[in-house]
Amino acid sequence: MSPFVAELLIPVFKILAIIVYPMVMVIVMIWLERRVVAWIQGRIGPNRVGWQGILQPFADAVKLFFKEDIIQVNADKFLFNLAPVLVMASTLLSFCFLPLGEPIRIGTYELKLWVAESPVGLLLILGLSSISVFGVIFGGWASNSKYPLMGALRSVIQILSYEIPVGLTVLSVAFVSRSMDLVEIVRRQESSHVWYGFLLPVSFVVFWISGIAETNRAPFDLPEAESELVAGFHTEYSGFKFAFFYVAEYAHMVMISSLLVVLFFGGWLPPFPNVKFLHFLHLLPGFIWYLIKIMFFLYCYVWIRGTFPRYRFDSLVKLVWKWLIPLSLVNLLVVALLGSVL
Amino acid sequence: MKAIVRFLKKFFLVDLLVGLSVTLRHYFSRKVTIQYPEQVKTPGTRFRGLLRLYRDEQGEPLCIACKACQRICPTGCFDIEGVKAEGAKILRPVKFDWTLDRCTFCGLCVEVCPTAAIRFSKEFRMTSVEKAGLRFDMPGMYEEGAELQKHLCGGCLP
Amino acid sequence: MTAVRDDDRILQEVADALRARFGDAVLGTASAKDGLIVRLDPSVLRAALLFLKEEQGFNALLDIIALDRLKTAPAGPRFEILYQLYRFPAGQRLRLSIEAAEGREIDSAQPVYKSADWAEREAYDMFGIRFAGHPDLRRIYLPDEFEGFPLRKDFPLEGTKRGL
Amino acid sequence: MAFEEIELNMGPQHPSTHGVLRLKLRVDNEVVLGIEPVVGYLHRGMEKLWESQTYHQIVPLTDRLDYIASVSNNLAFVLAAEKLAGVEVPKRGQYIRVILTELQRLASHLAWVGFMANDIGAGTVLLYGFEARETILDFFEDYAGARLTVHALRLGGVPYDLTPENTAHIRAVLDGLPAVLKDIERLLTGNRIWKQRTVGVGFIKADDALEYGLTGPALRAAGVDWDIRKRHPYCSYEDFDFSVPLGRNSDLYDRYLVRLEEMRQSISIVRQALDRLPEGDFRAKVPRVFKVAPGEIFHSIEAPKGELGFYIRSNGTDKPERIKMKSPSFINLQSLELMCKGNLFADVVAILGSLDIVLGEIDK
Repeated sequence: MSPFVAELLIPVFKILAIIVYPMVMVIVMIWLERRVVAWIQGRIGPNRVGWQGILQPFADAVKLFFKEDIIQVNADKFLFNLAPVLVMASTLLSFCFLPLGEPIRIGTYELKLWVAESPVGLLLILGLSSISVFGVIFGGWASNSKYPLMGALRSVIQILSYEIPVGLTVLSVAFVSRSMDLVEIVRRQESSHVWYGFLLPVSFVVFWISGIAETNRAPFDLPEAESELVAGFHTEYSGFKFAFFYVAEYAHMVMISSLLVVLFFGGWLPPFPNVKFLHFLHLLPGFIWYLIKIMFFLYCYVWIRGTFPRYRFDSLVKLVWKWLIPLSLVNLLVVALLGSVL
Repeated sequence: MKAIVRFLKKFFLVDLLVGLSVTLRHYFSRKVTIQYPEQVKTPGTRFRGLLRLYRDEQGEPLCIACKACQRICPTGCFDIEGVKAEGAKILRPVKFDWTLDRCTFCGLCVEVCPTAAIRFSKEFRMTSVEKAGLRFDMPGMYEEGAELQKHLCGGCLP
Repeated sequence: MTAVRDDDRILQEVADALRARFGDAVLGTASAKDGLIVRLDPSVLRAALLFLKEEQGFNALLDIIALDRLKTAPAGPRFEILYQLYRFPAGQRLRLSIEAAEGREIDSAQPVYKSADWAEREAYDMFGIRFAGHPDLRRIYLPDEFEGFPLRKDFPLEGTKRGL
Repeated sequence: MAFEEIELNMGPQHPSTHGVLRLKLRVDNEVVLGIEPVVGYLHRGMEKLWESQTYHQIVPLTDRLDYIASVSNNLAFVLAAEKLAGVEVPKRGQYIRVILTELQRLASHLAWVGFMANDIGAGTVLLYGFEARETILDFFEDYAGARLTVHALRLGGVPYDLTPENTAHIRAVLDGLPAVLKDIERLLTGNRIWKQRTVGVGFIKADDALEYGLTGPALRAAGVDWDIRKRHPYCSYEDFDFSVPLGRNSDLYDRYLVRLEEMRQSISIVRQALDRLPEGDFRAKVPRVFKVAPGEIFHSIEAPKGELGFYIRSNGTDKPERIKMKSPSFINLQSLELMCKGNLFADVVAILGSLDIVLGEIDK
């Protein structure tokens, strides 16, 4: 393969793919959410546009695209416009570090299914995910309206609380795998014969709960609680900017699910990758396994949303500081002790 | 002991799992949505749909223009005039106007009608694209089915 | 049905107590189909309510009902105001009735029963009866700039000329 | 940190004000300092309108007050008018009325559980409640011809007899309800989030509740045994064996439990009425021109939302001189500020939901 193709075209192609891939997942997720919640509630859900309503998200997108873009007179225009971009960009950027599958060999060239390789990919993702909060805060502040402001304030409280258990649980994974590189973490799970989800169940549960909270999803959807704050921080947004927030939220969910899979469920690995007689599972490409696992967690997102009431923010903060943080601290301590003993 | 059980139940999220099991069961259960234009729910036996005037078996109008319905109507949506033709024994309506947009479908007119001339049909599609579709005159009160839909909608339905 | 007969007797006792306390200010009693009505002079209204609440145990005011008697009794005071009281847990109901000429201010029941707040605002909104001592006597249903009092009998049924 | 006190306008277009209610809130960040409800957006001048209608014509108009429980409105008015005119309703008619109003109470409470849960964020319960309510409305459609504004009662009784098909239909509906209630219980009663949101929230002392004229399940949740069906029985309620559930803590959770238990009691009342349905007429003869001798009456019933009363003054014609409606939602809403003060903004929505207000009834 010519160096031109390898050095230039493939990265460009990868960059395109990393934009298209989350978008496709978002579309599937939007459709999945509406259908699954409907089924849980005894309804059918959108089923008219395309096969089983799969094109409904496109129809919504087209509608939003042609809607009037309203900017309030008293809004801070710069921040108001910046906020959706910030949220979208930071979410998309974090997809760069997610490995989608095992490197594919084409002749001598090794096609890696991730855009950027970094020894601290995990940290970068966490950092980017914190940046998207700024988008929420800017959006709520710049709207110059009371409900968005309250939504933004809630968002700050929520993120301040949930970043800590996320960090602590991720740390426990890093302890066990002795790496911050996502690809390396997956490889370690292969070589250590066990997915970290089973090795570190507490870390997994705490990370999962915190992940739901970080994506502002039910039951932690306080910043946009529709029965209280109308639409929370994006109340004043319309048209395409609203679509940006909307899509970014779903992309963020896909990202957190991917992270869950990579950290705790062996990324692209099939179940029991080292057991001989289950080797036929390798017939399915790693990417498909990866997708299956992601879809499971995305389904759980919807399932949880369809079941639970919403937390109030004081009890949410209480949950973090009284339960999750002590739990993850003890967990980290135990992991560190066992890790140094064994 | 009880406290321990309660703590363990709380720690292992038993209450939340119970809820999740309920929604999971409903996920696989029968759906109640009626997909409207294709499926239509059969109206109940005494369904109060659009008011219609009826004729007897010989095709003679049943209405005798007694105006009982006009008097009982809480919203005053009838305007009836009766004329006794020469030699005839009973009044016959020459004008029977009904304003659909004022009607509350309370059913008092149907109950007081001595000849059961005015009755509820099972027609529930009463949208109209123009105000004229909501005004019925005497011939309009006898329309049924497709003819009636054409009156209401001006033929917008296929 | 014995309970109902008991109620009549107990309410009669209450009426007697009222009469003993307020003398001539109790203009009379009448029995309606649902219980006893005590007609009072408006000047003792608040004292009577307080007496009934504190000493006779009528701890809830269910509703305040205003009437315009323009057509039925054009000679007398124009308005009649009824106070529907309830005694819990015994369950007797008593109705106080006062008459108010147009423009006369009635003592507010709000300091005695909190539930009178909105009921009096409604009476003011619909009839223009003013209650002295009410903390916040504004229109409750209609917009503040509305002219006239719609439930008065001389208010046209189909709206004013300027339209609604 | 010092916060600025801000005034927050909630409604009349807001997802959880249950219609066109406007709340003027004074909040300190999320803590509520004061609430002023502003009503009247749905005011249709019903009381003025009634003065120009005959008694027969008023009955269907009462449907439009509390449109979640229209049969209860019919019953309150019809009973007041009948008592004033001295009309005796046959026993069978009374039993059918009990069946219809208790079914309506079930429908109203099912809708309430759904709305309340939806306000707290559990949208699924709303759909489960509505699914069950739908079966009751199907019966109303079959029996009276409409689902929401039913107009199921007439002066003197009920318009139609209950046929064997009708009773079978009701029994089928009743058989389906316990499973729904169980599902709702499994989703909410033990759920820790639901408990965190409801236990200890919206407290009101029993004395204050009486002082503010609170009635209905919210009052009973405060431990006050005030049920008109027991104390002033109407429609032969004394024939039925049922208990009045009471709460102890006077919070949202108790109001929820009280309403769930009331639904169970209603199911039992309807079953008893069906079992003992007497033979005979279902409607007394009432003249078409229903003239009522001059007099006055205040009659109230236990509606799903609280004590619903009608004061009627007649003047000897077939039209009333004045009708005043004591609507439970209107009086109950007054106590909102007392319950909300010092709570969080998110609780306002829940407390408002727990009062079960209907704007059609508040604004008349």
